[in-house]
Amino acid sequence: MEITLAHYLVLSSVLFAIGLIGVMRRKNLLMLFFATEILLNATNIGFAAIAHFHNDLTGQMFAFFIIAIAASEVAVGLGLLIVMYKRTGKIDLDIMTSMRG
Amino acid sequence: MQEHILSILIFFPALAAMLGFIVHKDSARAYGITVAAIEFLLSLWLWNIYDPMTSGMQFMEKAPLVAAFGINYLVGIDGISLFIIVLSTFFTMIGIASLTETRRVKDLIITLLFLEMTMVGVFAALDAIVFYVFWELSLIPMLYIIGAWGGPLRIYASVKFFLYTFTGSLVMLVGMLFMAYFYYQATGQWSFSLLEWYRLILPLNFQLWLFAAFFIGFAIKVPMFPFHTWLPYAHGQAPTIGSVILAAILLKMGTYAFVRFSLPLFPDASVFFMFPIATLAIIMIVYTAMVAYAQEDIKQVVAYSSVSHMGVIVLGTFALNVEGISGSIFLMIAHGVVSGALFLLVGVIYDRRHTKLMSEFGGLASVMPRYATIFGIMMMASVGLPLTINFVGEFLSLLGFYKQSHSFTLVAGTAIIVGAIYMLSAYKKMFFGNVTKEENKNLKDVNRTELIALVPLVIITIWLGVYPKPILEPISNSVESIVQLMHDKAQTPEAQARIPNLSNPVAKNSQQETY
Amino acid sequence: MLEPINVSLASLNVTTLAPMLIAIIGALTILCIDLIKGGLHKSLYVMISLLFLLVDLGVVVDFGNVFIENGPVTGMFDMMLIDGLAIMGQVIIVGGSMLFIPLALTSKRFHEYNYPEYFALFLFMIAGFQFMVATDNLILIFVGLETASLALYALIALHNRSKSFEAAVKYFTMGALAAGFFAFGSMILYAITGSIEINQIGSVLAADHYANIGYVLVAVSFMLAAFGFKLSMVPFHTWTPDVYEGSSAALAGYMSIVPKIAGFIVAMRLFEFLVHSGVVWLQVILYITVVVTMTASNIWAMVQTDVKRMLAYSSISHAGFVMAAILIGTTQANTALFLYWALFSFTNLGAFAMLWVSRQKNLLAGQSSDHPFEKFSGLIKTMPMAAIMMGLFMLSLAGIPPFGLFWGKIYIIASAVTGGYTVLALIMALNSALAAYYYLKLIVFMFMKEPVVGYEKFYLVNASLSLKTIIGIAAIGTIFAVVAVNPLLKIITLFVYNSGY
Amino acid sequence: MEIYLYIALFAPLTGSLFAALFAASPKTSVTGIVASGLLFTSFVSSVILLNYVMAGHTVHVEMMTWIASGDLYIPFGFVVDQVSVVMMMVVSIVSTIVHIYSIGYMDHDKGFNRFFSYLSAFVFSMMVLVMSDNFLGLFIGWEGVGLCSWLLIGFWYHKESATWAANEAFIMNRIADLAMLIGIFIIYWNIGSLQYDVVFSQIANLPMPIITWIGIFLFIGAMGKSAQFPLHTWLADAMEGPTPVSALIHAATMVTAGVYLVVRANPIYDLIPEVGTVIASLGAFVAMFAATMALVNRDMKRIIAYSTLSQLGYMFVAAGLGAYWVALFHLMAHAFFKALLFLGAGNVMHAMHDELDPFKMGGLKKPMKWTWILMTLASVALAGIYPLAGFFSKDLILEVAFVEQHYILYSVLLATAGLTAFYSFRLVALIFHGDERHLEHGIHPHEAYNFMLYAMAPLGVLAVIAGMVFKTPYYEMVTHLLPAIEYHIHNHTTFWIMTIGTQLFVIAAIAYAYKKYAKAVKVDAKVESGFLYQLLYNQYYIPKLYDELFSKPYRELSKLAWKQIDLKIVDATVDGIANVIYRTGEKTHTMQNGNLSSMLRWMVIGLVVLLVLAIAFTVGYNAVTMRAM
Amino acid sequence: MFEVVAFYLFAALTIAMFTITVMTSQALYALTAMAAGMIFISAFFFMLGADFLGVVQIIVYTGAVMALYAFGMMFFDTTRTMVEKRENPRTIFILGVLAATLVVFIFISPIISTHLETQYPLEAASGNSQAIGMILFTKFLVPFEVAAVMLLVAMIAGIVLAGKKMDKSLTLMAEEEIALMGANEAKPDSQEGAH
Repeated sequence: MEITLAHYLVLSSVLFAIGLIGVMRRKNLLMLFFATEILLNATNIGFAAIAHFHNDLTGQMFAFFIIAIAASEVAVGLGLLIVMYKRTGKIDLDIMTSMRG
Repeated sequence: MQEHILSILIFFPALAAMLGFIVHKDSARAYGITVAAIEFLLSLWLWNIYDPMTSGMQFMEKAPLVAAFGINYLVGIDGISLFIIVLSTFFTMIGIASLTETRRVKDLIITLLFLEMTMVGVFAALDAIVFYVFWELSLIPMLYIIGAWGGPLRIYASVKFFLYTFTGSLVMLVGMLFMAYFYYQATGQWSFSLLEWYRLILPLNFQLWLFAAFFIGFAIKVPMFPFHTWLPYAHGQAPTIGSVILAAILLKMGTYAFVRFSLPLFPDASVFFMFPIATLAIIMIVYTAMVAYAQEDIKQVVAYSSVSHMGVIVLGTFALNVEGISGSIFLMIAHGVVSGALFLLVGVIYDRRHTKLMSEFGGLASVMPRYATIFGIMMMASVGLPLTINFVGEFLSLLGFYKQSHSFTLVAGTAIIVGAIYMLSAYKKMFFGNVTKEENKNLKDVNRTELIALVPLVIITIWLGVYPKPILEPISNSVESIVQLMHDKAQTPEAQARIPNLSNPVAKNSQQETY
Repeated sequence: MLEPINVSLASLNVTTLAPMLIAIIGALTILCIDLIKGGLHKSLYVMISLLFLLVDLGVVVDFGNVFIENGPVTGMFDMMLIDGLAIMGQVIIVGGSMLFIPLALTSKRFHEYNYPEYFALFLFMIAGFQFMVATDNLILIFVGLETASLALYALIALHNRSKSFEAAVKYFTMGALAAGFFAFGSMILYAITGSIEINQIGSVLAADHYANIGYVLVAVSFMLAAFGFKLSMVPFHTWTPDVYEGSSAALAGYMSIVPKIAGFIVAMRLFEFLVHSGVVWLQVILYITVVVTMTASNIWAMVQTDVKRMLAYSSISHAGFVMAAILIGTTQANTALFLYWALFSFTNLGAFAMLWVSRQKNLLAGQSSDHPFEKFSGLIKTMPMAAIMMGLFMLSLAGIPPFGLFWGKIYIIASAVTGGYTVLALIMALNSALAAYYYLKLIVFMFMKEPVVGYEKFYLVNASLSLKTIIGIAAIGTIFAVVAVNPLLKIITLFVYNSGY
Repeated sequence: MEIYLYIALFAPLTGSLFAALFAASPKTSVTGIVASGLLFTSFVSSVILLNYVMAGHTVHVEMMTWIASGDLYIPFGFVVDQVSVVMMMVVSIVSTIVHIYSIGYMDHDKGFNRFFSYLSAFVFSMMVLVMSDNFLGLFIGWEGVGLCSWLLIGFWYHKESATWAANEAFIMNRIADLAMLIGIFIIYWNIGSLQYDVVFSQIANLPMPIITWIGIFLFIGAMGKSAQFPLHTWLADAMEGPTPVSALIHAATMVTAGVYLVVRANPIYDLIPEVGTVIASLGAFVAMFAATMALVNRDMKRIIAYSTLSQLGYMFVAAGLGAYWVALFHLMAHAFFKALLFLGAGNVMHAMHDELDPFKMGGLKKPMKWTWILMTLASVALAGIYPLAGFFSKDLILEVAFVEQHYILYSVLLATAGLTAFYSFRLVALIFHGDERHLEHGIHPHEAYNFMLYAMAPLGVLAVIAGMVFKTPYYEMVTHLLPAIEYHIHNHTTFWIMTIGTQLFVIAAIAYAYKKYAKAVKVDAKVESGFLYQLLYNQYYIPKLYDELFSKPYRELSKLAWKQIDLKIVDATVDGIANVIYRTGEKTHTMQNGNLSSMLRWMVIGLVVLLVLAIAFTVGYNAVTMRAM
Repeated sequence: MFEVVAFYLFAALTIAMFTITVMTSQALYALTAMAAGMIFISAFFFMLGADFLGVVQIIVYTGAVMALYAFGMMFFDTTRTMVEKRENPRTIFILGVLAATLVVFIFISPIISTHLETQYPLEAASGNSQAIGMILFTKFLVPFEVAAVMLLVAMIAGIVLAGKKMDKSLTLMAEEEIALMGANEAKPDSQEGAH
């Protein structure tokens, strides 16, 4: 038995699904952001694996940039959360329903 | 100037309307009348320089708009459009002259002038897109007129009017694009010029689909049963001026478009759909006449009577012979004059009593004899009495369709009966009997302003009823060329048989009907 | 050891970076100016931004000239791709930004314009979008997209009121999810083709005859979800109304134009070869998406009580309408897309600017949102000119000829007809009728109802000469669009055709 | 001669317009005088034209084009020939007299001026009708007289019954007019012209069925105007109009237009004798049918109206049997004495303050001597007693029927002649003889103005001499145009038996009428409650039947069409579609509930849906490709 | 064999960690579990020969991102158990599992492609980091620079948003209030953080 690309891809998709569940499930924004990190990390595994099995660096580059993107998102996301928390005292997304319809 | 007369006619009112924003509101009415009168005189001049013996397009103007897509500003008139244009300018003038509205007159007049542009534009356009532009644009002033100056249900009525017509015309637009695409396939060039399209001979199944697409747009505008229900609301809620223009001109756009687009572009489909459409037309004639009979509101009677008459027009159009089509075009003008006048008349009484319910009246003949007389004349014209303008058109339309079907014409002919029924009973309810309501006892008869609007209409009604030649002749000449075009393009044997060949007089009456 | 790589500077075509660099330099300049002397008036920053954007636009236009002569140019190790789409996309992005940035010159003060950073972020965002359209490398697309998006989130939040935070957080979170989709989709594409460049992906797939059809479809599903979010396709659209409502009208209008054209261009690059691949699924899915997006958003727009939300839904519908062009996929359709969007930007600029000028700071009692329909009630009586302008933009949005959008509309429908999508053409036409209802609703309020007491002091409360000028420009652009259609059509066709779309 | 034609034609129009100028002003007798004067001018012109025509000429003018489109060419063309000149004479004489009479009769009416305007307009229309040289021109007049009839029946518009009757008349006529139009259509599409001369010269070339249809449709048209069964009900109701109107329109002229049409179209009907037979049979039926209704009616004017109807039946018998000149001759004679009868009745009404029930009169011969004489004269003429006009015209029709061997028709007509005599003299007896029952109602009758009587006098004279004097010259003249068939019973014995027998029969009927009604009026309750009496009295229940069968259902159906179909189906569908769309929006827009979680969930749902579709497609695709391999 | 064991081990661990992250109601647990999961992921990177990535993963994620989150958590005071309202948990799981199943369904089939071309092959001779550096500064120079801009944007955005000036909203204040505030307050130098 050998670990093939498919194994990694399956792992990647399972992790992605866990991330999806988290995204859908979390009401606390901070925790929700964790879930989005999982999504990106899941993808990273896939990229690295493909790069390995295709013997190609591009995948690693992609993963690298994804990490950069994830980091930036954290910065902006936290900024948003802070300003919101200052204003409302909460970071629960259920309070954000002033716009609807 | 002569070569740009059409552009001047189209854009002069719009330009005047823009300048109208500057005019002080107390003088707005005078300004409106002046502009409309100039426009009317221009249209009369157009009539004067029009050569009635030529059947083709005259005063053509062409300027590229979107050359890459084959859209050109292309206008021109023939005998068919000439008189509807004159009618439009005439009614705008009459309408503004007889304006009794007091709320925001300036806005109303500016709107009317814009409307005039779109009306003239529709009838002068020879490019499908230009036609469509004016066609759609005409909805907006009307929407505003109904919606801003109308009755209590005005918003519902105006929105219904707009959306209904708009929906129909969008389907038509798809049809137009298809048509252009066919032209593109045939020639490798985009073109929306009607005259170019006329040269296309389409396969039957395409014709059927395209005909249907155009039909929806036109039928809603006409309005044909069962697409007519916007009309009673629109008329019922519109101010007098709105109803007048709507009935006199805007409805004619639909039937005009049938003649301009459907017939020459799709001769085979026209023949194919002749009987279904005739059936609809007959339903319009009889059914709406009955509905008109059941109305309690005099304006609704006139509104439904419009639908009924439009049925005759449609029937005449689909007679597909010179008599029928000329008749239907003449009837468009006739119906414009008559229904316009009737709406003006309803407006007269509405101004005095602020109600249109017939049960509120009765015995008006003794209180307002002049009013009753004019109303009577117009009613008789509407009923289609010979020597009034309507008769000529109605007779020719029915005569024309008789060639196609005897039984249909027989049923459609009941128009003259059912028309008489609702009109006479309405007249009876309003004018005959004793004056029962206290409010009616001291009603003033028509005043000078109203007479200024109404008397010309009476004169036209009778003049053109007695001597329709100056109008009928150019119309016939132009119609002949359309019919000949249709015959030449017809492919199916049925269409070839049904559409007469005018260049071969021997064959003309060879088809003897047997019973 | 690796061999050192020698690259000549000339072969790099560094100039391909010029437009974005200009925007970035502009942003940095603003930051520096602020560093040197703080507290300067926002008009300065608006003008500086405008200047840089103007130069930016000039360079892009120059690229256009080059393109006409030489065809597509690549640069920076084939990372940059300056083809017709990129040029036109950038023209719309930069041009649209130039039209919207002066909306900052309001007479009332709003929080975001007090930050020089706002303008810097704005320029960064433009650079991000420009990168996005000027490449076919998924990485650069992703990075450009995120640059722009992150800036945009901040711009929204800077409006500084609870609704704008809410909007920003919603947009951000959903954006993060969409970023995940994009990454995953790219991963699958990379897995089956070994490349992350759209052209190569396309050629590899074609060479394989789509052997990995399952992979392709899953990848496309993820990509569609990601771009569905960006282009607000149903059901990925849910952010749109809320974000539009939460952000300032100026920014909302901007969002309805610029990010979307960037998205459309990438979508065009990505989906066009798939549409032509003969994979029926993709056509069907796009067909469904387009129809559902158009129809559903129209239906929802009908029941809105706030003009801005209504416009948000309407912009979803317009996006669906334009997405149809990508589905149709002919040169004519792609041309129509750009034509439509160019015309749409003018009209939408006008519409949102009209909202912007009547934005009051504090809501009246009983007022649930910034721009309820009642606010515009009877406008014709209190402010006829404003009513006419707004009415004009509504009519144009509804596709009433001869106003701007009509020409775009007929060209797209014509392309549907030409492309053999007859039913789609009909659906598009009928959707225009649906849409007319809600545009008409505003017209009805403005022209046919009596004014509601209390609101009259808010009309044009925010207007300044520059804003009025912008509205005037938008109005002129809307009314006389017909004049521009022919040249636009010629140029766009040239660009699109020569880019191979 | 053309100038006389135009004068004859347009003088009434001028009079009408002149009177119309004053329509809204209070009464000015000048309108009556001018209108009468102009009509007299018209009469004089007609006489001149008559002379001209008697000399064997005809006048044919084409004034101008009316409708020209495609192959259709219809001018305003007028022809004065042997047939139309007869009609012109009848029309102009009777109308002149009625006009003069009306000056007196309408003396106290507020709408005096208006009345003359209408009346002259009617004469103009009638002139157009008879003088036109084509079918559509005839149709102008045809509808024109309908219009004027409407105006005049509803002249007293505040009366509900009058306006109702006016509308009924108009609409009923319209029904027939439709048939006539169809007839015109058939003619046009088969011959290509509507000019009489063209049509009549080419009609023989057409296939038989088409001619038959033309004949039928034209005749249906004629039925409406001439109030033939089943379109007859309007005529009796039309008596709501002023009496001079009844005299002119509903006795002498308009109602005979149908006969005129058949006579005019004789080349057509000659080709289709079967249709002729039908016409004749219908005519005979109507003659009898109307006479029976006249027997029991209690309304003076209605009795005369039914009598008119009956006489029209006679005329149609003649026309149907091909004896066109006889029909026309009876038309002329009938016009004179029937107009006279009506005008007499008008005098009586005036005297009796608009009382119409003869049972409330009686013994009027003393105060109204001249009226009595004139009306008796007219009744005698109507009854067909030698040597008055009726004898020469009506009995001729009997002879025609006999000669043509339509014995059933003959017997019906003969019986009807008896009935005619009876009801005519029942009326005379009730009005002028017996007790002065009117005194109970406090009415003191007086004779009409002298000039009214003078005006009636020429009619009296004509009623006496028309048959005797005019028959031969008339025959010679009209047979230039109409088929010249002499109807003589060749067997002298038969002839005499028939003539004398008829005379005796009629005289017996008169005597019976006098006996029954001249002294005292006994109301036989048993007879009156009998079925037959009630049937006749209620006009065979036909008006009621029409009301139940047509008017009410039409009204109901109209209501239904509006309230149920138009509003609830057609409009509701349109609104329904809009509502469904709108409600869908209202229901589904809550999907946007503002909660970020659900928004994210929607995105995932979208993705999952796409994935499901993708997998489904892949599976399907693979299956297909597998099979292909 | 080692590879297999390692794969399954780390796979199980990662899945477990992330599941905890997603499912736990303790924010601290979640944070910790995620950090652990990140580290396990870097193990995959090392296994796949992407040493550079592995390092970056540990430094950037576990170092920087987690630290940021930790600060955030402290700021928001979410260290205690959190109460989250749950709606339709079943739907969520069905959706998640369905998504995974669907994708997995495709992924278990092998990739058939005969046209894969390696553009930037891994060369055994040089180290991973070297190779990465090589292409990062050639081919991926532009994205790299853009990423720098992106980070700058993120930084500015984060600082501006979290800055003190956001405490008062000019958007909601009347003109007079703003004027008053401008007079009273000295200009805060919020730009400092940006450079």
